[in-house]
Amino acid sequence: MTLTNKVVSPIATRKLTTAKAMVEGIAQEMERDPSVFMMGEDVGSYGGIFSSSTGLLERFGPDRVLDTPISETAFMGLATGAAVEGMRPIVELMFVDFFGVCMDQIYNHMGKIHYESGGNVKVPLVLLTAVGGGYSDGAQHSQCLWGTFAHLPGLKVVVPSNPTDAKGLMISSIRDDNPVIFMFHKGVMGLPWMAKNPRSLGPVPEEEYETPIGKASIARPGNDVTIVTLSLSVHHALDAAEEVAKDGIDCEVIDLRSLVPLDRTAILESVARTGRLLVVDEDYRSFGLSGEIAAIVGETDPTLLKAPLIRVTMPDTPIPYARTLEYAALPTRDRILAAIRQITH
Amino acid sequence: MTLTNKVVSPIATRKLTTAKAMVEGIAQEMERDPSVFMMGEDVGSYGGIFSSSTGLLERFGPDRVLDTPISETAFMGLATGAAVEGMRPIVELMFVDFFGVCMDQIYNHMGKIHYESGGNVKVPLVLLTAVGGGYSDGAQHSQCLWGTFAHLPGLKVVVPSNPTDAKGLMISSIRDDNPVIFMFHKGVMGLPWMAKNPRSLGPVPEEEYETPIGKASIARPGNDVTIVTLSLSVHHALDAAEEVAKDGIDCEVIDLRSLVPLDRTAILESVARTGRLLVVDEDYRSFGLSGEIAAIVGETDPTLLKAPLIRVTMPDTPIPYARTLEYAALPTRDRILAAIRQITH
Amino acid sequence: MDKQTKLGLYQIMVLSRTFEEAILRDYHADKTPNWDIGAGLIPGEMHLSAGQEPVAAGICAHLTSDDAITATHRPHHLAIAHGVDLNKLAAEIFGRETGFGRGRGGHMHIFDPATHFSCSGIIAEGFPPALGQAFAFQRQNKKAVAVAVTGEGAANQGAFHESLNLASLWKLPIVFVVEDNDWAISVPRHSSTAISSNAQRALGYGIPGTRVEDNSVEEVWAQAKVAIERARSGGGPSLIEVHTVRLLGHFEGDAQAYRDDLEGLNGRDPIPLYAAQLTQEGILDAELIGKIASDAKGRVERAFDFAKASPMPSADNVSQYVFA
Amino acid sequence: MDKQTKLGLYQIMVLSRTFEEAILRDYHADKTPNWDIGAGLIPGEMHLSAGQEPVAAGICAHLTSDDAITATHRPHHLAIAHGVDLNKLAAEIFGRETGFGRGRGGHMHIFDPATHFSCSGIIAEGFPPALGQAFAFQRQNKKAVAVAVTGEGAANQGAFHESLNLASLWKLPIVFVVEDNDWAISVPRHSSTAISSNAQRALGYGIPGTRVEDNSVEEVWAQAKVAIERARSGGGPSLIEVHTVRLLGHFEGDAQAYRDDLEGLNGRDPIPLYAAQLTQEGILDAELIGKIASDAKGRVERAFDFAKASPMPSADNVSQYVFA
Ligand SMILES: Cc1ncc(C[n+]2csc(CCOP(=O)(O)OP(=O)(O)O)c2C)c(N)n1
Ligand SMILES: Cc1ncc(C[n+]2csc(CCOP(=O)(O)OP(=O)(O)O)c2C)c(N)n1
Ligand SMILES: [Mg+2]
Ligand SMILES: [Mg+2]
Repeated sequence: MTLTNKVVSPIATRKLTTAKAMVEGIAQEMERDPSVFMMGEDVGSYGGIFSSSTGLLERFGPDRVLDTPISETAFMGLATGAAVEGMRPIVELMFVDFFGVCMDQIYNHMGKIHYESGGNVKVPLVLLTAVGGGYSDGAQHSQCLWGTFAHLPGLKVVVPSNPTDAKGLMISSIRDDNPVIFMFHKGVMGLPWMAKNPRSLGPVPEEEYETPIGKASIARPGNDVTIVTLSLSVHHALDAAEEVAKDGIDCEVIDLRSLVPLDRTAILESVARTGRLLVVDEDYRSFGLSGEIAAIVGETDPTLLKAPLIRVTMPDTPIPYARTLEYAALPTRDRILAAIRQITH
Repeated sequence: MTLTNKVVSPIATRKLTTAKAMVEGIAQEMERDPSVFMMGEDVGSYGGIFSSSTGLLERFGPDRVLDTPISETAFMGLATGAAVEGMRPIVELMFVDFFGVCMDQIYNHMGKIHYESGGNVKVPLVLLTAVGGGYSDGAQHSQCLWGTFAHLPGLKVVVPSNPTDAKGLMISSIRDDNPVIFMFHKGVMGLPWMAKNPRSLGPVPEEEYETPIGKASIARPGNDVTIVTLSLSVHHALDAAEEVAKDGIDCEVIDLRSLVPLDRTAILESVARTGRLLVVDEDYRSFGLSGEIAAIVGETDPTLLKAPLIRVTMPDTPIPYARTLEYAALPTRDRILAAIRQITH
Repeated sequence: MDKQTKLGLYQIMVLSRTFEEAILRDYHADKTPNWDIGAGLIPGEMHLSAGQEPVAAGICAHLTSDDAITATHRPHHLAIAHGVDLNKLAAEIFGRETGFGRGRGGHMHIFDPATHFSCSGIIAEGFPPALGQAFAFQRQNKKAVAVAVTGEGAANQGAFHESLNLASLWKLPIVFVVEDNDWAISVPRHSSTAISSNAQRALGYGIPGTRVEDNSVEEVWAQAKVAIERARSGGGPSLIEVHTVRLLGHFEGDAQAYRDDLEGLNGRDPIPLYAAQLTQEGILDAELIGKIASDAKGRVERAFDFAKASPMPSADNVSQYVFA
Repeated sequence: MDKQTKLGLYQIMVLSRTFEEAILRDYHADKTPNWDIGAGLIPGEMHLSAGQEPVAAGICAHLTSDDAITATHRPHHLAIAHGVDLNKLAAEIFGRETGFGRGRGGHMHIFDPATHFSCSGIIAEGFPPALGQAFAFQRQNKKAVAVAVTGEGAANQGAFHESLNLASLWKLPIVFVVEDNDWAISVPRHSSTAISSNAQRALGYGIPGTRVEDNSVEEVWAQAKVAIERARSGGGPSLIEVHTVRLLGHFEGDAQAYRDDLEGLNGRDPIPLYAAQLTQEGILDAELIGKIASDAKGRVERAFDFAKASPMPSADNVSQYVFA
């Protein structure tokens, strides 16, 4: 996390969940900038199905925190039009899995108007959406799909893994003059009703601060294996890295934090050092993030790799409901461990 | 092209355009199987905006060739439901660029029902759609987007480059028990009103035949550089290959023909021989096909590559209208030439 | 409406409720101490239909297993009233290899080819595939009809509009049903649309529309009879909206802090209300009520036993059934 | 309705037609011998609005440059009636650096922040962003309104439904306009919907709806006055459908073999019809008609000259303007 805005207490001692950190970022921006508003399904009195807006209605009232009908095409487009006219909407797509009912608004309008207008029209907005599985929500409620959004031009794609970044990236996203897809994994939110990674509670400075979009963070420095990952998988990777550290295997874990822009430098610098590349991705395996990382290395210098790279990802399979099946599909700590052992054997 | 069905005159002498070859395949299947029907916008008396259904209405009548309202969600879903009940729909999405208005039907329903039902329900249908640019149709009418479809599980993705394959792949797609996205590039259809590649007219056997889905074809064998590509770009690659052949550079051009399934073997076998990999892709550069090809090599054996791979693709940019800009973005013969020279220099 | 029909409606409502009570019990049994939605024998989101049984009972009474019905994320009452195999239904909810989807689907993804039952977790997006079933029936010269159900919240989704228009245009044998339970998760109907009845919208597609107030199973039955007969005889689609009631949270775990109609909610439970009416009419008595309850209980527990005794899918087969 | 207003309507219709006649000339000038849609100074799809000018003139007469209007793939008449800069419009159509989109957009993607004009090539998907403009005007306490236009074919797209519902619910200052030109490419209206007027649909959202027959610019003007005043004064949205006429093909190059209403089509051209009416009313005479024509011609040719003299965008900058 880089603090570029206000001066911040160097070490934050207060801990928040990712959800609370995100909401704090939103609230501070709503306070600062009256053009910011939030809308989506159940973002009002419910406070967001995944607590992404808890307390905002009470604080800012129904004029600035709006429950919408289940009409994603209408309200995604509404966000775009309002942004064009100088507002800064934050709009929630409850689950990313629902993108198909409103994708035209997202990728043909939100994402392209700036270009089509030759730069004359700006579309500053944040599209907030929940991603990820692991709790048996089935094939239509468990996907990550960041590869889908990153493939289409004109959209920034931000994916925080922890509370500190979540707040900083949220503030940066709101201040960004472009449409930013902000994807939060349900498993890092620190929800009381879902198994959560312990790191979903973390230190969060009280002040406003920006975390730059497009810079990866080194979640764990290391010299033997580069693990490129993001979102909840960062934590599985860290867990696996800790485990193999006992055997003297020193993994570097890169938390991408955003796919667009993608921090090529961080990836290449690390792979140049380690020669071993593991991509851990909860999105589908093929034609997505893991391929892109491979291409970045392959088009820069394939001799950087001392061993074949390994992809630990969801298979190209709809996400199954039964726990046995879902956990066979997910990029778990155990699958990462096995991959580390294989790539260093 | 592999002929697996009827016995076929070994060398077809009759030449057809890709559009006519496709339509012939559809017509033969409609003749053979009364459960096949076609629907979409302007597929009736217009005969398909890109001639994908010319003459079918006249031949099979309005009960089997149906013009739809501009309600893609409704009629894509209709195709799925009809397929579930034993019909074999061919449904056209006029331009792939419109996928965003009906993607939920495509990827959350068409593509997932078979899996969600534990294999108990089949969805045999063909989703026909036009792709590609080069004629100044702008950001919402010129995309390829096959990477988007290939990333999402449950959909086969077929992309022919010539008349012979188009007919065989069409017949295979109709007979396939899965949803098949059949993407035809406007520039290979042989339309009288658009600049066309000379190879959009080619020999097509009169009989029914299947071209297997999932097997690439070697459009040109060679030993110095592997060019992995598909659709219209196959022809640009062949043109470039012919040009550099004069200088003694011997390119192998692999026409993938389908992305799902993807013929890994053909790619790896070729790269193992040539050590040089060029991916030519009219879809957007990042998080798509070119990355996937890179990953296949990187996860198999990165030492296969004697030089960094090169991606000649659309940049991550909405497709511009002005010809100067669009042709700067497209993976033209000249850009391929430059890449061949670079990778062999 | 004869006595047998009334009894049948009551029985099916009780069976559905009994099934969901068993889910409630087993769903919550093993999620503590720290309530975890992903834990337990039945993990994941759980949307119960308790209160909405009159819709299912009233509609499905007119259907056979040749007819299709498409439900939403809240599918149990419709599945049960349509007569799907209870064992396979329970097994799917428990994520077992013997379930309708061999554990791949879960409770929002129940597909039963034998009764043409299906559902979808995406709002209103069950309508379009239902059009296709109706289309196939029409083209295959079957006398079958399709029924497509959504919530009132879903009626504001684009798929609703496109589906009604296309069905009307092509005179498809389909009946659209809107379950208006006043709520779309936490959003009350009046915050999602300015209109008070979707029957009004039906006119905008040139099809008949009607709204049933008071969650009356007999009124649903009567309206469904007209609509389904119309569809079956080639008259094309209709729409029926039913004002029903969601007795529980949107899903299990929903604290319902937003909800301003909790008071008196139990008094709106359609099952005791219908029991009282039928008792009054001399069709039911305490003994029969008890027998119906215990029959239902027996069937449900057998199904749950079957489910619990069934094998979990093997992790090795995670990528089976992606393609046929 | 006063004389000046009538004259103004006529002038704007003539200006729009003159502009499109110049496009017609230049579009086809250099696509031969083998007609190639991608060739020439104006490449790509070209959808002309000739015949539909009454809609644009009648609506835009009530708007200022503070008001927003969103058009479709067929945008010229609306852009011109709304008063966008003709030079920049022409330059964009010629793909020049001086165009509204610096040549990136093309004729389906015209964005003019100065007059809040925009359009989209995706059917009905211009409606949702227009909601957002109306929403912003409402929240910013401006008196401005948004107008969103589609064809009758587009009215069967989901975005139409969702947008009308949301606009009504939130009482947004917006007017929805449907240009019914009988055709959606080759599909006649009666093959895309069973209903004869979208005014009927408006009721399904609780908003006023009206249909103007006969492509009458004065009737459009009158209905638009009511609707726009209503929106401006906080009364919320309305819908106006206009039965208009598409004099040309769907796009240039469309052979229109499917078309069964070509006979007598020229007799439906609204411009000579309105000229005749105004002549009858003593508002126009041959001299004034000539002057209006030559004024329009002068403005259009200056814009086209500007466009043709403008530089092409540089290939080096293809990836500029992806992000702000
Ligand atoms: C397209 C889409 N948007 C949002 C959701 C999330 N969601 C699930 S159920 C629900 C509320 C549905 O309300 P209603 O249609 O009234 O049905 P009910 O739950 O009341 O039965 C929402 C918003 C979804 N599943 N699909
Ligand atoms: C979502 C979508 N589907 C299909 C198309 C292709 N298309 C462009 S214009 C058109 C017909 C539109 O008809 P209508 O709405 O009546 O407008 P008109 O062309 O008559 O002005 C179609 C189908 C599109 N652009 N977007
Ligand atoms: Mg509801
Ligand atoms: Mg039209």
